[in-house]
Amino acid sequence: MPLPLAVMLLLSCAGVGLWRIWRGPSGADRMLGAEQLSTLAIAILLLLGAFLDQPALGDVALLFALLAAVAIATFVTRTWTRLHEAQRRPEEAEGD
Amino acid sequence: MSAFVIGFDLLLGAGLLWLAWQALFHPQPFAAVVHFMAFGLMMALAWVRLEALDIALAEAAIGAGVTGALLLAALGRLPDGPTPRRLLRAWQRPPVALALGSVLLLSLWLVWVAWQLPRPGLAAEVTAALPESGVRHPVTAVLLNLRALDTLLEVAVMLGAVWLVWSLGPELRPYAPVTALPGLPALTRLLHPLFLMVPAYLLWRGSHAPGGAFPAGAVLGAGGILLLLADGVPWMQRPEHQPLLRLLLAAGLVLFLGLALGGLLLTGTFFAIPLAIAGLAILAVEVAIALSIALMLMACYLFGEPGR
Amino acid sequence: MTEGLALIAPWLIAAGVGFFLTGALGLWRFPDAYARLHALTKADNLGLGLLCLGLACQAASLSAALKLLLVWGLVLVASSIGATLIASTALARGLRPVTRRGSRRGARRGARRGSRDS
Amino acid sequence: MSGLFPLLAALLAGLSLVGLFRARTLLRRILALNVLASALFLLLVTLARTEAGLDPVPHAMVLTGIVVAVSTTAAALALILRATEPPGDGKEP
Repeated sequence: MPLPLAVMLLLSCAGVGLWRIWRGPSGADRMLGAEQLSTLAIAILLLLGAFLDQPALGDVALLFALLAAVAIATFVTRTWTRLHEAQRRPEEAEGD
Repeated sequence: MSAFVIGFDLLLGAGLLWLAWQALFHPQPFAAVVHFMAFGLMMALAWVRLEALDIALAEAAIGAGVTGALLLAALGRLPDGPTPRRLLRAWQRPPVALALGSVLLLSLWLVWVAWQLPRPGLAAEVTAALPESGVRHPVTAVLLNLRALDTLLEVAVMLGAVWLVWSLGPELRPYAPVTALPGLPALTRLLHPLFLMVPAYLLWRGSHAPGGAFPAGAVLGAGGILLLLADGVPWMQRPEHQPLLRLLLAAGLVLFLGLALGGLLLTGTFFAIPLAIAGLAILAVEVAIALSIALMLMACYLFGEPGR
Repeated sequence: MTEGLALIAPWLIAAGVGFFLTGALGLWRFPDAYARLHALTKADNLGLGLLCLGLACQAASLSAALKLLLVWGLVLVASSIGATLIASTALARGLRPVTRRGSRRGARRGARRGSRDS
Repeated sequence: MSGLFPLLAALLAGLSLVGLFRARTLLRRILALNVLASALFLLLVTLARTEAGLDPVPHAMVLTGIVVAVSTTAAALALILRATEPPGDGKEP
């Protein structure tokens, strides 16, 4: 498969992640959209690194891979905590 | 090839505009923050496209990692729920629309003027000065030797931010998570060696390729934030370790200032680093700055002074 | 050997992109957050793994290939543990899984139990 | 090269200024300032691509700016938290 075509297909996949971040409905769904975008960004960076023959792009991908965990861990331990338990949104309790 | 580049640019630009729009105007504050984090991610792709790899590394570590973590942590303490829309009366609408439209037009005009200006650039001068700087990567040379005063003041600004955050009161204790999370310490244990190795690798690369103290410090800081989330750094909160913590926070600034004053004593010029020790001195300062930046990011993350 | 690797690399990359497309479809169409979690952590990571393998076949040196595999390993660790963190927090907060189309009875009990002890 | 990225920077800057003026909460204002900073960095880096090659000085300025932006964000967030939090609540579990 030609690498530019692969990059364009992956970029069009990112549209779904954007939509999911916008739509929600729960906070977890939005974080999942962001996680999909970061995985896609890693894949795009690796493909571009091979296509443009720039191995330094692999370092940026490595940083993304390392830092994906920090966002999720912060979300779970600091944002979705007991504080917001009392004021749960109806749409979130609905599940979808 | 060129069609690919144009398509890539168009998709990237459309995505960035959409994410910025939603980060600014989405009714839910949490959704706005997630949109902003995704905006940082896409910006890193834009930096790669513009061949600014140093900035891409820093943006990947800071824009997508540390800023997002700060915003998410602050969000957990702010009242949740949709932001009410500001309703305008009928007579207010035309002047507001006029003002906002003129703001947009003004920014377009300013950028157009900046685009038309002659741009001689300093690339040739920096390339000429590169052999005397002690490193082989131009951005590192500019940051730590040619325009070191900027970097010194920047570290001072960051220390000032920590000072402000800590002077507001004692550290804000986090609320407990809704359930036990045994995965979190496991994640920290698995990732921690890499959070030490990758900054070391970036520091080593900084002398001859994109990398250097800022991305290294930011990655180390993000690793530190992960440790804070898993309660892995109890020494930061203990009163007896506060002098050590303050010393480490100031280490980058102090060592950098010492280098500048040493240059003043040795050669008579502020920040004139003799070529013989330039490479080694820059490496030492970079290590100290990376450590300080990491600790300063962790210190800001506590939203208050620990150990009080 | 090297020719063989270069021959299968484009197919691995194409398969990886296919898994990414499948994951995007799952993220778009699946009914609740738990199912979408599966779409992401399984399809996307498999896609990234195939892509990394394909690029590693074409890589110039062994260290570059190992770095690609390191990126994949990191993403695997982060997303698998992240998935359990998100899923257990969501369950404890009472986000109900959709069990059957139109029926949420089985899930509601679990959700109530989860929200009581939290 | 095309003027796409300067145009993008101008649109982002205009959008973030509009968001800054129309913001109802302080958190939105911080987000708007961060987007504005990103737009200006984008403009600087685009202007750094001269005929003589990449100009490293704007790159270094942007690197400095990113770190300053994160420290101002942290300071502003701490101020907002102190402003909204009732006093004495910091010791609660």
